[in-house]
Amino acid sequence: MTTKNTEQTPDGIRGFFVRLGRLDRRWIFLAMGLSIAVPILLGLRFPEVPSPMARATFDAVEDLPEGSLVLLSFDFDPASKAELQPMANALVHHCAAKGHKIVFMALWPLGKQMADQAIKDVLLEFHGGKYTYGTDYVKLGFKAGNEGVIKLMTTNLAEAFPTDAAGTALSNLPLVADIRDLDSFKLVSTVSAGYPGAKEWVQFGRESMKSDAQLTAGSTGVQASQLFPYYPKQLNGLLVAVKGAAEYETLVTEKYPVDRNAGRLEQGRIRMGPQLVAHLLMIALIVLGNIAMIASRGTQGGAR
Amino acid sequence: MQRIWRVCATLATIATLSGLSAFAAAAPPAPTDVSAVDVPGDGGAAIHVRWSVPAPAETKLAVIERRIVAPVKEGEAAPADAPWTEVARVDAKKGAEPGYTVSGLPNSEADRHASDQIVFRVAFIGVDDQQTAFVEAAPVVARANLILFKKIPLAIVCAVVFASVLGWIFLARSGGSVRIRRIAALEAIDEAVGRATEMGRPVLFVPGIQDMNDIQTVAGVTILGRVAKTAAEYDAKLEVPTSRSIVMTAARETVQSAHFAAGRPETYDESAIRYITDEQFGYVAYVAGRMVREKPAACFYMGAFYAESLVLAENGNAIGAIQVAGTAEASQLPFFVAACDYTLIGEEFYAASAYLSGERDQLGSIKGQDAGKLFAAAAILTGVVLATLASFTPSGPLAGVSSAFRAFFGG
Amino acid sequence: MLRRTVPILILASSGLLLFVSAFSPFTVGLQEIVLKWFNILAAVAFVLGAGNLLAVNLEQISSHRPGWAYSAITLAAFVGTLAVGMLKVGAVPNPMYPDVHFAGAHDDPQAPFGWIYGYMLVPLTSTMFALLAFYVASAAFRAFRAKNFEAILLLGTAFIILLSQTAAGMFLTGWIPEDSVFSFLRLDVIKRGITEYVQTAGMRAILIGIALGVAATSLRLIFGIDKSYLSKT
Amino acid sequence: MNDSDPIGTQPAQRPYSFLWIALFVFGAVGIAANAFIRPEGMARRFAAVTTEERVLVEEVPEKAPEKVPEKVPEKAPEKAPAPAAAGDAGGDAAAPEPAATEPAATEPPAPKRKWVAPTDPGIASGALRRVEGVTPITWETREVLKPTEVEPRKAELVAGGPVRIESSPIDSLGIWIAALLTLFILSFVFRDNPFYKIAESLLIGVSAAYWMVLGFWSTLVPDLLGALAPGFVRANAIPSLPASETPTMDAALAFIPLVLGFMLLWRLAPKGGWISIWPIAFIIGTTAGIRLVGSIEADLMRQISRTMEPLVGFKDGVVNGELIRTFDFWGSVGSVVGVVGVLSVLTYFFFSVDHKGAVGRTARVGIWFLMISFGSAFGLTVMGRITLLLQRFEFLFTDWLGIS
Repeated sequence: MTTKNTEQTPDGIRGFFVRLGRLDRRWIFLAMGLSIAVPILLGLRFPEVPSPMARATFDAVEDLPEGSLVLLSFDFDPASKAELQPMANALVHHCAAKGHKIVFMALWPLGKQMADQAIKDVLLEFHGGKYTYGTDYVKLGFKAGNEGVIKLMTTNLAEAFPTDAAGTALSNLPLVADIRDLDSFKLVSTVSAGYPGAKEWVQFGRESMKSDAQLTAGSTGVQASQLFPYYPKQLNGLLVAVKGAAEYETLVTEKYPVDRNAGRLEQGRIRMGPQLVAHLLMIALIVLGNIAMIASRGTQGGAR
Repeated sequence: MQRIWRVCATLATIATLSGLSAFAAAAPPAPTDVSAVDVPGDGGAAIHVRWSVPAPAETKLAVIERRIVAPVKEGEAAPADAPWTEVARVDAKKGAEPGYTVSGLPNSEADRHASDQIVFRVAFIGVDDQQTAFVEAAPVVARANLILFKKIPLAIVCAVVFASVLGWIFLARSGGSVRIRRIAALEAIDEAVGRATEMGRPVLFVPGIQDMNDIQTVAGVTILGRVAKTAAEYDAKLEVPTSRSIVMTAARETVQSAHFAAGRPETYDESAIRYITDEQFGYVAYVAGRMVREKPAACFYMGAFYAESLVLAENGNAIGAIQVAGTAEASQLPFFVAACDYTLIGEEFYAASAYLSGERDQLGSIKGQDAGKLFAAAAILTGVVLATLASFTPSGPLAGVSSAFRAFFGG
Repeated sequence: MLRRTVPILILASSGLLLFVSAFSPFTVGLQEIVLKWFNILAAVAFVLGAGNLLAVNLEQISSHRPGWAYSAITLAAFVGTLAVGMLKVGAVPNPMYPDVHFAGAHDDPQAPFGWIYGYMLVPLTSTMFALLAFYVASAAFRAFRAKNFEAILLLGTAFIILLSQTAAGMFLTGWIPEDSVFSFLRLDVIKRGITEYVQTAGMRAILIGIALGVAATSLRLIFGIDKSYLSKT
Repeated sequence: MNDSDPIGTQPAQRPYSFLWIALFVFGAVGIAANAFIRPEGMARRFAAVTTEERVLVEEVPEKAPEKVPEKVPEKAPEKAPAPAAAGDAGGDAAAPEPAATEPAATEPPAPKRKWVAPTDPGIASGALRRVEGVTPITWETREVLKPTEVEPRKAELVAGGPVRIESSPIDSLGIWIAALLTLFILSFVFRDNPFYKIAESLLIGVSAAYWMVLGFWSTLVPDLLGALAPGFVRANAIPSLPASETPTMDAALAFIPLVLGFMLLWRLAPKGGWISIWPIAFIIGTTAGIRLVGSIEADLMRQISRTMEPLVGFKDGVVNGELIRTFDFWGSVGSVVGVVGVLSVLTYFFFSVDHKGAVGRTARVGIWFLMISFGSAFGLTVMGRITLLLQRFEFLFTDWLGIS
C-alpha cells in the first residue's frame, strides 16, 4: 500500500516524517495491538478519582431508603460486555448491599444472560444469604419489542411480562405480584449499549415514573454523547464507559467492601491500565500525523 | 349520596374529636373536610385526596390509607372487611390546599379504564408523634378520561409543526418559492456513481442495520431510489446487502421501480439486493469482506448505524472509495464525519430524500422544517429571556411565568 | 389501484390512528397491539431471509463459483444451527414440566444451541466489534490533521478528551488547585466544560433538527406526498 | 485458477506466507508456554454436573371440603378438555395416563398434578403423593467452572450428593474453537484471507439461524401461535402460557399479523410480489405515527425546555452563617455557550437561506460547535473501543493460553 516515490521524498528527518505520513495502516494496527496486549500481561493499574456523574449514580442508589424496589434493565449483549458488565456488577452489588429489592429485565435478547451472570457472580456470591428468589429479586427475562416493552410497562407490567424468565406467573411471585406499572419503582437503572436502551427509557419510561423516582444509566462511550443532554434532569446518574465503571466501582467498594473474589468488582479498574497506554498511543498518532502533514506540505511548496 | 357520606364523615370527625380531647390531649385535632376526587384528564389511576388542618401548629404528617370497597353499586354500603393499606405519609400542611395525589391505582377487573371503588381515610401525626383517629372520605372511582390533559402542550406543538410542514407543502403547490441552499453531500451522490461507472467498479449501498420500523431506514431506502436511478442511467452495478429481510423486500421494490423510471427495466438484477443476517456484526463481517474483495468505487451508508459505522468507513477508505454517509444516529456522526468524504448530518439526512426527489411538494416540506426550527429558536429565546429575568427575582411573578413556560415544553 | 392506492390508504390510516392514540388513555392498547404485530411480522419475515440466504448460497455451490466452499460453510452452519435450535436438540428440561420436550431451555449453555452461541457466535461477533480499536487508531492518524480551522477544532477537542480520559491528564494539570482562579485550566474541568456545555449544545441542536426531520418525513409519508416506497411497475 | 476453485483465490494475491508464519509462531509460543505453566492441559475445562430428578405427584385432597359438590357441575366441563389435550398432543412417555384424566361427572375433579423433586417437602408431609406407574425423569445440568473455581468447588463436594465434578471435553473444545475463530477474525486487519473468509461464512450462517430461532421461540410461538392455538402451545411448548380472558379476540387480532406476514412472504412466489408492499405500507405507517409523537415530545419539546437556562447564573453559598447568592461566572459562561451553540447549529441546519452574510457567519459558528461535539464524542468513544479489544485479548491470554 505504501507508494514508492523516492524522487519526491526528501532525505533526513523530514523525509522520515513525510514517509511516516504515508505509513501503511497495518503498522498502526500492530502498535495498537501491542499497546493493549503488553499492559495486560504486565498488569498495570492506576488510581481513580470519581467524577460528579459517577457520584450522582452512586447517590441515586445510596439515598434510597433500604429495601426500595429497583428495576435493573440489562440492555446490552456480550459485544459490549467488557465495558458494561463491570458497571452491572458494581450496580448489583451496590443495590444488594443497600438491601434493595431487585427486578431484573432485558430489552436485548442476550441481556437476560448478562443479568444471569451478574446474579450468579455478584448477587448470589456476595449476598446469597439474604436474597431469595421471588421475594427479594425477580428475573423477568427478555421481551422482544424494544421501546414497545417500555411503553407496555408504563401501563401494565403484567402485560409486558406475563411471566418471569422461568415461566412463573407474576402473581405467584410476591415481589412483583402487586406491581401495576413502572410507577412502582423507586429506581430504574439501565445498563445500555445502544438501541433499545437508555434513550428509550428516557423517552418512553421517564414520563410514567414518579417525579422523585430515579432513572440512571450506564452507557458505552459511543452513545454517551447522546445521553449527556438528558443528564441530570431526565437521567439522574450516568456512567460512561470503563472509566465510569472504574469510578463507580471505587465508590461502591470503598463503602461496601467484599471479603472474597474482589476481582469481580475490580474489572473496570483493571481494564483502565491498557487504556492509558492505548490512549497515549492515540495521542502520539494524532501528533505524528500532523507533523507528517506539515513536513509534506513543505516539500510540495504549498501546492495543496 | 356524596352529601350523606360527607355528613357521616363530619359526624365521625366530631365524634372522634370529642373523644380524643377527653383522652389523648397530646394528639393534634384530626383532619376535617377529607375528600377524594378523581384526577381529571388522566388514564384512570389517580385520585386526589384533600383535607383541612384545624391546628397547623400541632400537626406534622398526614397518613393516607385506602381500601377497595370492590365493585359495590352506588347506594350500597361498603363492606367492612377489606383491609386498609397505607398509601403515603406526607407533609400534612404543605401548600394552600393540603392534599396528596395517589397515583398507580390498580385497574378494576371489570373495566380496564377505571379503578374499583376506593375509600380513602386520613389521619394526622402531631409534632410529638401522636396519631389522631382516621377520617374517611366518600368512596370514589378513578376513571380514565377521553383526553390526557398532560398531553395538551404536545398537541399544541404538534399542531404548530403540522401547520408549518403542511402549510409550506400547500404554498409550494400554489407556486411559492421552494429554493433550498445547496447540500454538498447530495451533489456528491451523482458524482460518486459516475466515478464508479468510469472505473468499471460497483456501487455499494448500505441501508443501515435497523428494520423498516425505523424512520431512518425508510429515509435510507428513499435515497436508495435516487442512487439506483442514477446507477441505472449510468449502467453501474449496484449492490445492496441488507440486514433485515423486510428491508430487502422494500429495497428490491424501490430499486426495481428506479430501473423502470430510468427506462432500463431489463438491467434490474434482484440478486444484487441480498439479505445477509440480522446479526449486526455478522452483517458487518460480510460487508467489510465484500468491500475488500470487490473494491466498490462508491460507498453509500444511509440509514441507522451503530458501531459498524467506522468498520465500514475505514475499510471503504482503505480501498479508496468515495464515501457518502447519512444518518440521524448522533453517536455515529463523528466517525462518518472523520472517515467519509461527505456526511449528511441528522436533519440533512431526512431532508435529503425530499431534496433529491426535486418535487415541489417535498421541497416545501423542507421549508416547513425550517419554520419548525424558527419556532424552536423563538421558544428557546423566549424561555432564556424569561429565565434570565426570573433569576434576578427568584420570588417575583416572572419566576412563575418562566417556570410555567418551561413546564409547557416538559419542564 | 391495488398496487398504489391501497398501500397509500393503509399507510395513512395506520399512521393517523397511531398518532391520535397518543393523546387518549383509551387507545393506548392500540399502540401495544400494533407493536406486537410488528414483532410477529418481523419474525415471519425471517422465512423470507432464510429463503434468500439458501437460494444465494445454493446457487453459488451448484454453479461452482470461485469461493463456493465458503457458501457451503455458511449453508452448513445455517442449517445446523437452525436444526438444533428449532428442534431444541439437547435442551435442558424445564424443571416444572420435564415431560414437555419443547418447554426446555434451548439456549442453555449446555444445550448444543447454547454451545454454538457461547463458543462460536460470541467470539465471532465480539472480535468483529473489537476490530474497531484498530480502526479508531487508523482513523485518528489519517483524519485528524489540521487542514483548516474546523479540522483543528475536531482534532483539538479529541486530543484534549483523550488526554483527560487517562492518568496523564491528572499528571499534566492535576497540580492546579481545584479552588483557584486558574482551575479552569485543569484538563478534567476543561473536559467537563466541553462535554457539558459545547457537546450538549451541539447534540441538542442535532436532536431538535432530527425531531423536525422525523416529523416532516412522517407527515410526508402519512399524507402520501412521499411515495418512493411504492412500486411504479 | 480454474472457475471451480472452492476457496476463490485470485491470481493477483500474494501467498499468505507472513500470516501463516505469524499464526504458527503465536500458536507454538502459546502451547509451549502452557507446557511449562499448566502441564495438565491447555484450556482444559471442568464442569460441575448435577443430576436432577423429577417425579410426578398429585395433591392429596383435603378432608372432603363441603364446597366440592357444588362446584362440580360448573367446573367439570371446563377442566376436562385441558388435561385430555395435554395427554393427546404431548405424546410423551411420561404424560398422564388418559384413564386418570377422565373423571366421571359425579366424581370430584382430578387432583392437580405437577412434577417436583423427590426431596420436595410436600411428599414428606403427605400433602403430595406420587402418581403410580409414571417413571421419574432424570437429566443432568452442567455448569462450566472457571479454572480457579475447580479446587474450591471440589472441596465443597458432599460424598454421594447429586453434584460431581468432571472434565468437560466439549467445553475444552469450545474454548479452542472460540480462540481460533477470534484469531481468524483478527487476521482481517492484516489482509483478507481464507481464515477470515471461513470465520465470516460461519458467522453469517450461525447468526442468521440464531436470530431465526430466537424469533420463532420468543415471538412466534408465544405471541402468534399462543393466541391462535393456546391449547396446542400449552401442551407442547409453553405449559405456563397464561390463559387469556378474551381468547377469541386474541385469536382474531393475531390473525391480522398472520395475514400480513403471508403477504410479505408472497415475495417468494413467482407472481404478485407487489402484494408485499401492503404490509410494508402498514409498517411504515405505524412507524411514522408512533415516531411523529415520540420525536416531537421527547426530542423537540424536551430539548427546547432543557435549553431554557438563565444566562446569568447564581449559586447559593453560606458566608458567615448567612445565605448569600453569588454570581456564578463559569456557570453563566456555560449557559451562554449552550444557548449560542444550540441556536447557531440550528442556523447551520437552516435550508431556506444560503450560507452567506450574517447567516453564513452564524452557521460557521454552528459548524464549530458541531466539530467540537464530534471531536469530543470521538474521544469519549475510544475508551469503549479499546475495551473491546482488551476483552478479546483477555480471553486469549486467560481463558485459552492461561498465562495472565
